[in-house]
Amino acid sequence: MTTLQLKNIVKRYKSQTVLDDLSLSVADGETLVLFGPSGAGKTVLLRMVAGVIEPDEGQILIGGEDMAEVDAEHRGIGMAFQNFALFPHMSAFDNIASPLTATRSSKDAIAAGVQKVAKLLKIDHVLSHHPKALSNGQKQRTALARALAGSPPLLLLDDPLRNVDAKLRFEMRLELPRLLAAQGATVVYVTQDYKEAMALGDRIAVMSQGRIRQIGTPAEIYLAPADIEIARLFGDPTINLLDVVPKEGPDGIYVELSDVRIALPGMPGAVVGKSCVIGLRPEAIVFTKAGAPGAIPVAVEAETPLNEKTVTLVMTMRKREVLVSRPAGTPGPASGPAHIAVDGRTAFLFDKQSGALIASAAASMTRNGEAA
Amino acid sequence: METTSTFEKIFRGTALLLIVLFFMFPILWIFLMSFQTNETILRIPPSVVFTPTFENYQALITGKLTSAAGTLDIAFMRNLGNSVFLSVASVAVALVLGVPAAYAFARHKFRGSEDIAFTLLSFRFAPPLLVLLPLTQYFQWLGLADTYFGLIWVYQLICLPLILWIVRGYFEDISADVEYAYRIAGHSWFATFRKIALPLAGPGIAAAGLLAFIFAWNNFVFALVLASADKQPVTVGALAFVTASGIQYGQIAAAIVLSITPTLAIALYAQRYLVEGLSLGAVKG
Amino acid sequence: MASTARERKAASGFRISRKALPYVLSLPALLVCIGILVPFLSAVVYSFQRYRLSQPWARQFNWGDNYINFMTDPGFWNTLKVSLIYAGTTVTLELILGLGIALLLQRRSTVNNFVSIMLLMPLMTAPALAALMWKLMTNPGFGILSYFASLIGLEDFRWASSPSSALFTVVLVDIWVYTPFIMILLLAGLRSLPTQPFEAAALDGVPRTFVFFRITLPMLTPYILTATLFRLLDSIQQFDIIYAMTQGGPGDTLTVFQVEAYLNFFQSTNVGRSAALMVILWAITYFLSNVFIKHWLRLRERARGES
Amino acid sequence: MYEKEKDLIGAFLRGEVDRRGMLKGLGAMGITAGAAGTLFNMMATNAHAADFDWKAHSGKSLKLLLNKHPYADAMIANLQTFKDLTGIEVSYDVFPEDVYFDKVTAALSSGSTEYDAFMTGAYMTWTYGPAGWITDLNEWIKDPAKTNPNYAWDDFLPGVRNSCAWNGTPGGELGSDDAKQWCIPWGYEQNDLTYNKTMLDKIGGKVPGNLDELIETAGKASKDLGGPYGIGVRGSRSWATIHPGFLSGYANFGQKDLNVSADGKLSAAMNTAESRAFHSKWVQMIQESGPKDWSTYTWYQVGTDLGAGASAMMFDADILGYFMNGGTNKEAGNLAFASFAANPAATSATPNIWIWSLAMSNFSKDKDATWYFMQWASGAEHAIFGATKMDFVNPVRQSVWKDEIFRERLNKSYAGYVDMFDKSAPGASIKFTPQPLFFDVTTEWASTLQKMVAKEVPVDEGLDMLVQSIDTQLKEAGLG
Repeated sequence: MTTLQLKNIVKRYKSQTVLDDLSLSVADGETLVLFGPSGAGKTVLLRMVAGVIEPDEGQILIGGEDMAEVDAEHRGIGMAFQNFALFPHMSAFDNIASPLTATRSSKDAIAAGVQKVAKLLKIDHVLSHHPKALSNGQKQRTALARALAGSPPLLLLDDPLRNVDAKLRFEMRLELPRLLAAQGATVVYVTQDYKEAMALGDRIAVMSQGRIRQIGTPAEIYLAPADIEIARLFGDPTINLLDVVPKEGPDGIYVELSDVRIALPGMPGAVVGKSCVIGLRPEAIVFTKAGAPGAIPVAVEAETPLNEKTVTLVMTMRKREVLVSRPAGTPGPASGPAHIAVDGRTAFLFDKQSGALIASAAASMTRNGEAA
Repeated sequence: METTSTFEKIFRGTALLLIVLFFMFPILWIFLMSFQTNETILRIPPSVVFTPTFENYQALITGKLTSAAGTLDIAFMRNLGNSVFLSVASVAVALVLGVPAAYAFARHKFRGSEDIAFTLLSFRFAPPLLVLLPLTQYFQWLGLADTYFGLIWVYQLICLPLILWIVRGYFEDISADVEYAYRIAGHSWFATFRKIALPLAGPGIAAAGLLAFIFAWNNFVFALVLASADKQPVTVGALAFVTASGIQYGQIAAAIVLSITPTLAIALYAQRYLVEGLSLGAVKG
Repeated sequence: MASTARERKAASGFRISRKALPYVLSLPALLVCIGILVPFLSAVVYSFQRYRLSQPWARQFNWGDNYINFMTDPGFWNTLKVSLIYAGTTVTLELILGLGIALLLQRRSTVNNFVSIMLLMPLMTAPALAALMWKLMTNPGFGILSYFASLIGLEDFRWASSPSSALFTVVLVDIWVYTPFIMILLLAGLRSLPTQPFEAAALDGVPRTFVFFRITLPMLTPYILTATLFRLLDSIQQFDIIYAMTQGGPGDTLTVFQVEAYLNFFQSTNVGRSAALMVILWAITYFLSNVFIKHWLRLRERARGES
Repeated sequence: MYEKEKDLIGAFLRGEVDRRGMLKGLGAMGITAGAAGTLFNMMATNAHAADFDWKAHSGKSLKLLLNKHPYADAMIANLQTFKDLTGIEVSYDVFPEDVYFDKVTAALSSGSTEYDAFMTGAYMTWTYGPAGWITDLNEWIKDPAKTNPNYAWDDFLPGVRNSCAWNGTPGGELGSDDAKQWCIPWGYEQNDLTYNKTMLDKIGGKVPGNLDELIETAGKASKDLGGPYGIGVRGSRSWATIHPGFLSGYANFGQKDLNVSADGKLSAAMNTAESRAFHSKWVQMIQESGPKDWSTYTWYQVGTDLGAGASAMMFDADILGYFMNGGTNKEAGNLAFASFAANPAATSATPNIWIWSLAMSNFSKDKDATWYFMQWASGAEHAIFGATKMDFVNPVRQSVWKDEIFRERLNKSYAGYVDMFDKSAPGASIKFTPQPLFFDVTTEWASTLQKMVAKEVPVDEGLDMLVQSIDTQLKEAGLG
């Protein structure tokens, strides 16, 4: 176990700035997820930590030590690549053994080490195969096993589940936290999948365009996304974003959707009269009966049943589209007119111009289980 | 998948036959010639009916050539040995020098790398005569004239650019991540180069080496100008049968056959590298 | 565990800095070649001199005179013309023939593999010796090819010895020796092409000529470029075959650059003119290779960008 | 044993008895030629040792650059004698003739100290001498301390010896008083007619006595023999095409390659009426009855064809005919030789000659020791050894030509050879004008001939172009 600190990292390729004054620190034993869209600079950052790309400016400290003059092989790192990067001319055994052979361990020790990690990843029966004889899942496990085999204090996992099928990804998402916990290593995990990020990260660093936009626990990020973009990235289906201008009433601050008032308790008074965007998670919206308090009339446009939930697209009177999500199997309208209700306590308000979060109505929300 | 009509089959077969005939006939004819005496070779019209003789090969191998002017000593086997030594050594040196350089150009886009690579390649295209003439003088001063060392150096002009250019393509086709993975696993760049890059580029290196060998083997003018008789390759040696007292056609033919044999043997042995090796990525874009 | 990094680093000892590594790797190759650069520069200097070995006292810089003299020298223009015609003809024919053969042998089978290796034999024959072989075969007396020619009614076909057929004859030998080179590169290229586009095209019933011109050829372009580059630049510098077969004759039918420069040096010992000829030849090859390689690198970059 | 004989040979070597006398004496004593040779060599060694300090350079070593040639073979066969005589170690490099002169040029132009002496032709010394690559040998020949008293410099055929001496002035006369001896003649070739007796008999032709008759007979042979062509001459794009039969015939009409003006300026001389006529006839001869691929013909093809019965005659080096008349050649024994004067008006032949010579490299590390080798190799003893035991024809020493054994050997198997020599030798010399652009002029000349024969250019026009081009080149080189 070790710590990782990045200080003011800058990386440019030709005229393009890939990493822009980026700082980050990962605590001993922590799993940090680097989350962001492709092109955000996650992979570059990871490779920089690994020591195969050099930063133009800034410092990388592992365990408090400056890595500027330390080559990749001396950084004590295990890394799994998105494309697996298995050695095609070596058997799975030799692939996994590579971190062990580097330390000149004895043959028996190597064999034992490989066996152990192979068992853990359930690939001990294919160790003699070459990569091209392995299934995609086996390749992925071999790549992971190779990263783990040397018991490195710092593990870098570059979207290791990206190139495997959904079933396997689901399995591994369940299995990985256990594995990583067993390793006890400090982990930096790169992913584009917010569910993976939330499932695995002690903290999540959200990256875009070479910067870290927000860093925090999964709950913090889900419940208080720093800006509209982050709010969009987290959550499936994506958050509903509607232009509003908050007003102040006798009961406090509210916004209107199709002339129906939605109270926003706990919002600062400064938002009143400002052009804002309200963010409403689809799962925070429910279908209700006409006449119920706060019922908003809508027309159901389409219904999409997903695995564990059903997503419905509805249209408000003012022709604004809203997504509503409900657990699969619960009743709801499939077409025609309907009514929805919004719990103002779950809403976010963003500044329309900057996109920054002004306030989240309830940071104390307890529904993150549903979001995952 | 592909539908082949009878007509096409016949067309392909005929075309292939004609091609094989065109490319193989001269070699076959020379092969037959090498088992004939001057007398049967010079018959008009030519004929394939003759009593084979091993005289020509015997003369070449023993180094005694009987001609109109008596017995001549010839050093053909020595020439053959020189060719083998010069070609093998030159290709070996070119591999030792060229493969790491090719690796550097493929993996590290460093300042001026493209320019250096192009400069190296452009040597392949410099007319050999241009450098050869002043070179004789410099070799004289440096004491490199008439040394195998000097010759092998000059042969780099043929081998090195070829190897650089082809092998570089191979290295570029190896995923960089595979190498990164090995380094991150704790191995030095050198171990990575040796255990990952080299084996993966192996077929390409073999193919490039084979091509370089062929070109080195076929060279004529370098050794002639720069070295004494005991270091001449077979390409010069074969001219020894054109003597003032007559042309020994049979021996020339036998010499040609013997001089093709080593490259052919290597090519047959390494054929899968040559065709398959080149196809992996050597020259592709 | 936390201090592993430091321990490992200490164990490594000598370390080449990462920035220096590529230079260190390419330096030996560069040094070897730079050794060759020195004589190259000397030759360029010679080309600006009045320099005949047989008149050492008259050696002096005449700057561009050697080059300026070429302008009015019909011999030079003939050399340029012959060299370009030779290179153009051989490369075009070898490319067409090589591509045709490669297409015939494209499918992997024992017969095809065997044939492709057999076809490499001419490439392994040193051009100097190949020329000798062809000289034997085209001898008007006992030459088998002359005999064949007479069988099909070409009683007096004079091969390399007549101005009307000399070019044909040396081109024929060049084709014989070097078509296998193009063939093997293109065969390698054909066999490494991805199969999907062809399968798709076949399923869609696309005509085969269309497939060839719109799929095969474009995908083969990098290979064709490399093969053409190597051949073209070798061909414009052809020496062995022409010198061995005709020494540039009959007349000045085949006085290509290298032959002319060789004779200028070794027979006339006119070093200045010889060097100037070579420098011009070098400039031509440098220009051609530059064009080709820029194109090649661009193709390669594009291929990379797409993948 | 053989005491008397030894005395006789000793007397010869000391100059007391002439060669003829010695051989007569030996014959009377019942000594066979072979035994005489052995004795002779034995005695030669002794005699030299007595009169001249052959061991002065003992322990030194020399290296030679040699062309693959019967002369070189003869020398190598006898080399042990030299080593025993002098204690000098000799090594050598032999290169095929195709590349030999290129190798010499490469070695000398780079100032290589590797070779001490090398084989060359007289034409080449016109480049090597002015270039400073070879040494004027007069210094040694004329120094009694360095040259053994029996060397007999005057024994060399005068025309041949003079042809190897030039004062270095472009156009300067060969063998003039101020000439430098650039090389020592070793063996030489006269260009005369060699013909296939059987074939000429078959067509009922007589041996041609001039160019017109040659053209006629060659034409007849081509037509009547059904296969073989009439006359073999060289045709490659090289000086070698000009110097044998072509120049010999050309000179017989009193024609020259270059004119030398009073102030020493050179200009081309091929556009005279006589020259035009000669060129026309020569071209016609090749077109009508020359080899089909004449323009690739070198020494080898011309000779091989005659030896293999593919041609009826050749106008080329006499020794080429000599080689073709022996060995495994199909026509061996059928060939005969005749002195050939192309000009009906000429009284005798004026063959141009090629002289294989020995030259000393200016970069030699030990010139005195090198001279020891050169005087031995060009000495009478080795000449006799080569001429009688090996194919060291044609010898350049008059004494050898007078040698009965040698003459007899020739007369027995080489019909007309000695006669041809006797008739041609007086007129035999180099007919070229010595000047440094020799190879430029002759290569272009050959190239022009090729164009004429291929009917690419008419003879008159071709000659005008040739003259103009050569004049330009001479001017450019500061000679015209």
